[in-house]
Amino acid sequence: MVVDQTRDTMETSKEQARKVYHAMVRARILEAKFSSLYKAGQIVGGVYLGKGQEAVSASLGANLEWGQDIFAPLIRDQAGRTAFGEDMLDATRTYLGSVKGPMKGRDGNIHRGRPQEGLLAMISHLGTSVSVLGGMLKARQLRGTLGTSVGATCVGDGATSTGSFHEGLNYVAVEKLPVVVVVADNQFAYSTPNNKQFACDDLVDRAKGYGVPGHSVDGTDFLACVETMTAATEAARRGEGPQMVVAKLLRLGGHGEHDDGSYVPEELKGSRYGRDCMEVGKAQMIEKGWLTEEELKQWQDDAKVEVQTAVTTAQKEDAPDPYKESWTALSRGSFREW
Amino acid sequence: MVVDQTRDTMETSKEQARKVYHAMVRARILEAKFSSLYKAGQIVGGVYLGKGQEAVSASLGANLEWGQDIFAPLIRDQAGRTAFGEDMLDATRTYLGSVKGPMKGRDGNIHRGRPQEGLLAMISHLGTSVSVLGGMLKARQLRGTLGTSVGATCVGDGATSTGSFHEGLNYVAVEKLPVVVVVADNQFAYSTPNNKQFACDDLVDRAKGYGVPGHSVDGTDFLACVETMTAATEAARRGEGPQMVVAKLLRLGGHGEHDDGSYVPEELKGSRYGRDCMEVGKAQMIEKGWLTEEELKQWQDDAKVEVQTAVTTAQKEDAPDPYKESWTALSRGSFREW
Amino acid sequence: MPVTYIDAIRDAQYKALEEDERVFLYGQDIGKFGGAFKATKGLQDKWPDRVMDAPISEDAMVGMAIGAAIEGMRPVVEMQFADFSSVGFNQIVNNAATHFYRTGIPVPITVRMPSGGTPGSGPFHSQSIETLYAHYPGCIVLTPATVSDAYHMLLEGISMDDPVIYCEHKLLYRWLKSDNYDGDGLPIGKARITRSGKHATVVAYSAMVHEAVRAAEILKAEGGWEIEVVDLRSVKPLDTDTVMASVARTGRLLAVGEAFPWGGVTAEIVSRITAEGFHLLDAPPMRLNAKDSPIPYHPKLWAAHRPTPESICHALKKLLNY
Amino acid sequence: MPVTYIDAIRDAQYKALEEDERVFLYGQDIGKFGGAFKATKGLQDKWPDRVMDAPISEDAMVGMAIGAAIEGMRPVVEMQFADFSSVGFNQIVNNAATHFYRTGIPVPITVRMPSGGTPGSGPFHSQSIETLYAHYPGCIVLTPATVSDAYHMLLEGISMDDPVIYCEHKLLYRWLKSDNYDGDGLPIGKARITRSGKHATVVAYSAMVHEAVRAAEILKAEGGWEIEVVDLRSVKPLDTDTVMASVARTGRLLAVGEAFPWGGVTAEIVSRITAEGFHLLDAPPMRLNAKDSPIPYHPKLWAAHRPTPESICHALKKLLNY
Ligand SMILES: Cc1ncc(C[n+]2csc(CCOP(=O)(O)OP(=O)(O)O)c2C)c(N)n1
Ligand SMILES: Cc1ncc(C[n+]2csc(CCOP(=O)(O)OP(=O)(O)O)c2C)c(N)n1
Ligand SMILES: [Mg+2]
Ligand SMILES: [Mg+2]
Repeated sequence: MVVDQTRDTMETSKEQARKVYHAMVRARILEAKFSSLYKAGQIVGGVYLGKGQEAVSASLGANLEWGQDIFAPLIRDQAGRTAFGEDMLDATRTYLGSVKGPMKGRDGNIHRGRPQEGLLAMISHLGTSVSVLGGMLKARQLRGTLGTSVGATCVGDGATSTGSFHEGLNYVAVEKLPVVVVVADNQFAYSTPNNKQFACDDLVDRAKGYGVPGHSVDGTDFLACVETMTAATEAARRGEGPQMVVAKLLRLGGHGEHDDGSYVPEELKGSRYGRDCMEVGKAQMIEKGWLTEEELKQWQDDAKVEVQTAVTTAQKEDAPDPYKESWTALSRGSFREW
Repeated sequence: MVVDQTRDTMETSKEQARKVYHAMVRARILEAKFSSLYKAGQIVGGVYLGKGQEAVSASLGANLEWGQDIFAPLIRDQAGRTAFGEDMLDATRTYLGSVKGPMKGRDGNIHRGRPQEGLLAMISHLGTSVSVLGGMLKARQLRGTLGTSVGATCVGDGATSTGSFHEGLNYVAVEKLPVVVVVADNQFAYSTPNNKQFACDDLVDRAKGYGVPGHSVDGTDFLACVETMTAATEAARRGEGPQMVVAKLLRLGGHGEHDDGSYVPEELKGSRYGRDCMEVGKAQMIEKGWLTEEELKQWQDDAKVEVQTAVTTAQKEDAPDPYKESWTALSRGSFREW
Repeated sequence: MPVTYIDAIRDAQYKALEEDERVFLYGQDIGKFGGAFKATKGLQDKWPDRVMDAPISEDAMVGMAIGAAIEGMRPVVEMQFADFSSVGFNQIVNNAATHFYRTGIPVPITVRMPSGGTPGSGPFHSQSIETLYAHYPGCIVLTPATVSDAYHMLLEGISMDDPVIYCEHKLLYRWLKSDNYDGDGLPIGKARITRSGKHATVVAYSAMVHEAVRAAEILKAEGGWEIEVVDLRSVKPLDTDTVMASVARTGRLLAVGEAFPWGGVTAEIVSRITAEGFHLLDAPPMRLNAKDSPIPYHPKLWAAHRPTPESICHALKKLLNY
Repeated sequence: MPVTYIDAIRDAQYKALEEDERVFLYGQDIGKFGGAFKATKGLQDKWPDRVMDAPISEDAMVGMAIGAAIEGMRPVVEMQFADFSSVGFNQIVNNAATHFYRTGIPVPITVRMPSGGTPGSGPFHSQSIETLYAHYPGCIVLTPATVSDAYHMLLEGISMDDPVIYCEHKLLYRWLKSDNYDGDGLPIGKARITRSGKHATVVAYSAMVHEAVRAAEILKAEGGWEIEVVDLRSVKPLDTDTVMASVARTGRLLAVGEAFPWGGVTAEIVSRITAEGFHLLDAPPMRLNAKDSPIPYHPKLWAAHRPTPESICHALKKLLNY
């Protein structure tokens, strides 16, 4: 019996790990495409990548069920979105400004979402999603439809300095809502290193002050991420209240594709946190026998096709037409005044 | 030699305790007067008392030197202001709306200050003083005039939920400025009990998350307050960076004099934190032989005279005259447009 | 039993809670305590789960309401004072107010703003900041001046799909009384002719409607002038048509507001009327606002900071004599 | 070597740091990195202590600056984008802007606001929110449109005792060039006649000055119309006299701004000119602003959201044909 249980757990872990890694592969390839489109001048505005942060993001997203749970991604969560179930076309259409995208060209890049399907559309102001997520869950609680749904959000080290983040986290803690708050501590906020951002040894030291459990994980360690995010999400789902996860890692690139990130010291890049979680994950998966080189190749090839199809589709689509635009912020069109 | 040092320390403690207690006596009597003036309709707007919080406030204020240190008081800091050196006339004139007060009738009650002498004039928005205090100290650091000056501020349990408080505390921590942040945890923010305000066991649990030392004290225990505030202020003065002190106690009254505070449960009032720090302090002082009943009586009598003089003076003074008012928010009068 | 303006606010919330289970109330001290102004008195007793106390976190309060609204609820958030909404400002103008345009999903939140000055309240408990929320696209901004409007517009606002900023004037809370909440059925978006006249039009909103009426009475008594007073009721949308029709009758316009003088409601009115009704004007349209300084604490200063019947009369005389 | 608008901002900060040791700079990523727009490039190398990186805490950034200013310093705070100042809004309007009135102690802070739209920047990196800071009493609000003004007005602003909101337009950063910073010596508070004309006056500020000039050129070419363009330079104080004198010459007024349409700069101008210069007007004064929706991401939508030379021409033709 004991043996069986272990096997089951192993099977679950394997399936989960494969799900996460698959999303990582797809996200990495999609983002690489965005980067080259940007460099070719085909994406206007900024492109912000999650390169190096896929393990953290995807292992969170893979724990969430589309249509049931809620995800409030931030800048570097392509992998988490993919794992959660966001259609690649949504991302591609948004970046390319197709009128068919979920934002219809009105908002761009990482600001997309499908809020009624559980994917929040972030505003730029950092830290603001935590309370919104809390309100969504609170609504379900009030209506008795919360069930075992959970909400999750990611922020960076820099976003923890915002008053909004503090108020939001305090709120969900007071209400003991089923929330996972992941801090992807990539050592920098744009160019600003942690020592100019906060003074505690480790951001996980903040958890106790909010009265929530804190989990630490090496964000480059693929399997550790899968395990920690699953544990945190399950704890939230079990009704243990908000969970704070702090993952340490590095951005493997600039803040956005306009930035070369040259301010990141070489020794940090050469450190443990400079590892590429894709590489680490690959080695771990292959060592465990949970993935073969051939399968991986297949995933990659499939993802390339998928990405290319999305791009081709979006590129053929119309841009928004200013003459057909509603030009009102209100849902009640009759109140439009200009 | 050892004996001598102990005697010196004892002497210092005694002097410090007397200074603190004296300020408490004066503040209590002054505030009682404000309360009766308010009830007699002679003070317009709100009256907010520090009754029950004098030990916390005065033991902080007594560690600060007027003209050298900076104090950013909040709602319940009459005792701290008095201990720091604020003239009773400033308080009285402000409450009574005399044009001769430091705010000239333009702002009222607890919003008064003399910023260039180191006493900040708070705005109502909670939490906003911490960063301002930080900026004042930073300015001195930049100019090389910081020396051993420190800054101190008080906030309530409720104010810790503001984003502004979080950003401010994080800022002073990052810059390792000599600041003492006192949280007077009086279990309520207006009518809102702590369990609706935060979810950690004790607000001092937040200190570590900011990377600052946390001190706990029973805010009704007079001598403990004197000791803790002195230790915290001295640590800040020695360059050990911000210190967070959490004092637990109860407000011995309503939120303001318009409020009877009837929502505070009787069992809490009967608990340790419901003690009156004035009573506790008196017993402690007398037991130690640091104060006699006669001296106390004298302090009280003197304070009554002092308060009465201040009130009589302020009452005779003019109210601000709208016809003489500048009606511009700018120091550059030539930019006045209306 | 007469009802007051604050009764209207409470009773409208009562009715909204009773009739629509998507409605809930959220704010500091609004539960057992009933709110700083008692606008939610007794409501938590009846709906323990749907009347919730908030931490002192205006940003999170609005954020929470946005989230709940996205999920289909109709949150009513009480700011303890409008002045403190400056801390929830970002979530209102950048999150709630942009959400429908960005995503197609409306955010039906109502934010109650205890606004306006009272003697002794000082710079941070007296502000009228409707301009902030009207300037940004995406909010509906209500400024009821009567007991009946306070009641019906709050209910109507809660029923709307867009974010609603409900500016309630603290000076009217207990002073303004009515026999009942019966109104004239005007919907949001329509202004009201509060007093008809023919020599000049005063456009006002919120508490200033009453000061304008007082001024009109003084001028009537003094010189037989007949001043028309238009109550805007909402400053966004702003009912230009009703104002225009009034100006067409009177040829003279004075816009009065309690807010700061630069920009804002009165400037918006004057700009609209001159753009479309230039030919109707027999005299330059005028504005009267509060002074361009913080709102002073001292009652004597305060009384001179905002428009008064006297200063409105003064402005009107200039207008009439043009 | 020509200098750009962003050079002017950097060089003015250089000069301020060099000449006044009370000046320091504070903002996110402004140190070694030189700022998101490189407005502080190289400055930390020269003044390691006086060019400081901030945490992502706009409220605390402004609070810190207020404190330092009270102590006699002259902080210059960089918002990474004007849009994020919504989070520092409370400290600006309620703390910095009220402090002198309340205490008699001035707060000489300068807050730099990278403002205005650029293609693809979207709703939260494009805003022009001068109205917020001009509506509240207590701030001076600068909106330079030229390289020389960007330079001199920043320096002059830093030297002023009152809080200064310095709105710099991102679209002009690298596009707008000049041979040098030589200016015409106009002080803050004075508007400039950028282009003289006699048929109509366009009042604009910041980037819209250039769009207005383009429109004027088109109309000149098309029909020989001579359009006068007034550059306000600061929207508070607002130089009514210069605008009035222009309207006295042309009889026609169009106020153009890139901000949202409700209230704001253009409404303030129209209201002032009609109040005092009604008799000068041969046609109803008009406004042209951005649309009443969030600023869209897509360049095609964005270009139609704000006034353009074409839409200015369109409005001017209506005005000229009245
Ligand atoms: C309130 C606010 N201030 C400033 C910004 C500008 N900004 C965008 S991303 C960023 C850095 C974010 O750093 P971090 O939170 O660590 O996330 P990372 O980029 O490292 O993933 C900044 C300063 C913002 N978006 N919101
Ligand atoms: C940002 C903000 N929101 C709301 C208020 C209104 N308000 C004034 S005092 C107070 C309660 C403060 O509680 P706490 O911080 O615990 O201090 P205490 O009154 O208990 O000393 C509230 C909600 C405010 N001043 N500022
Ligand atoms: Mg980071
Ligand atoms: Mg308290």
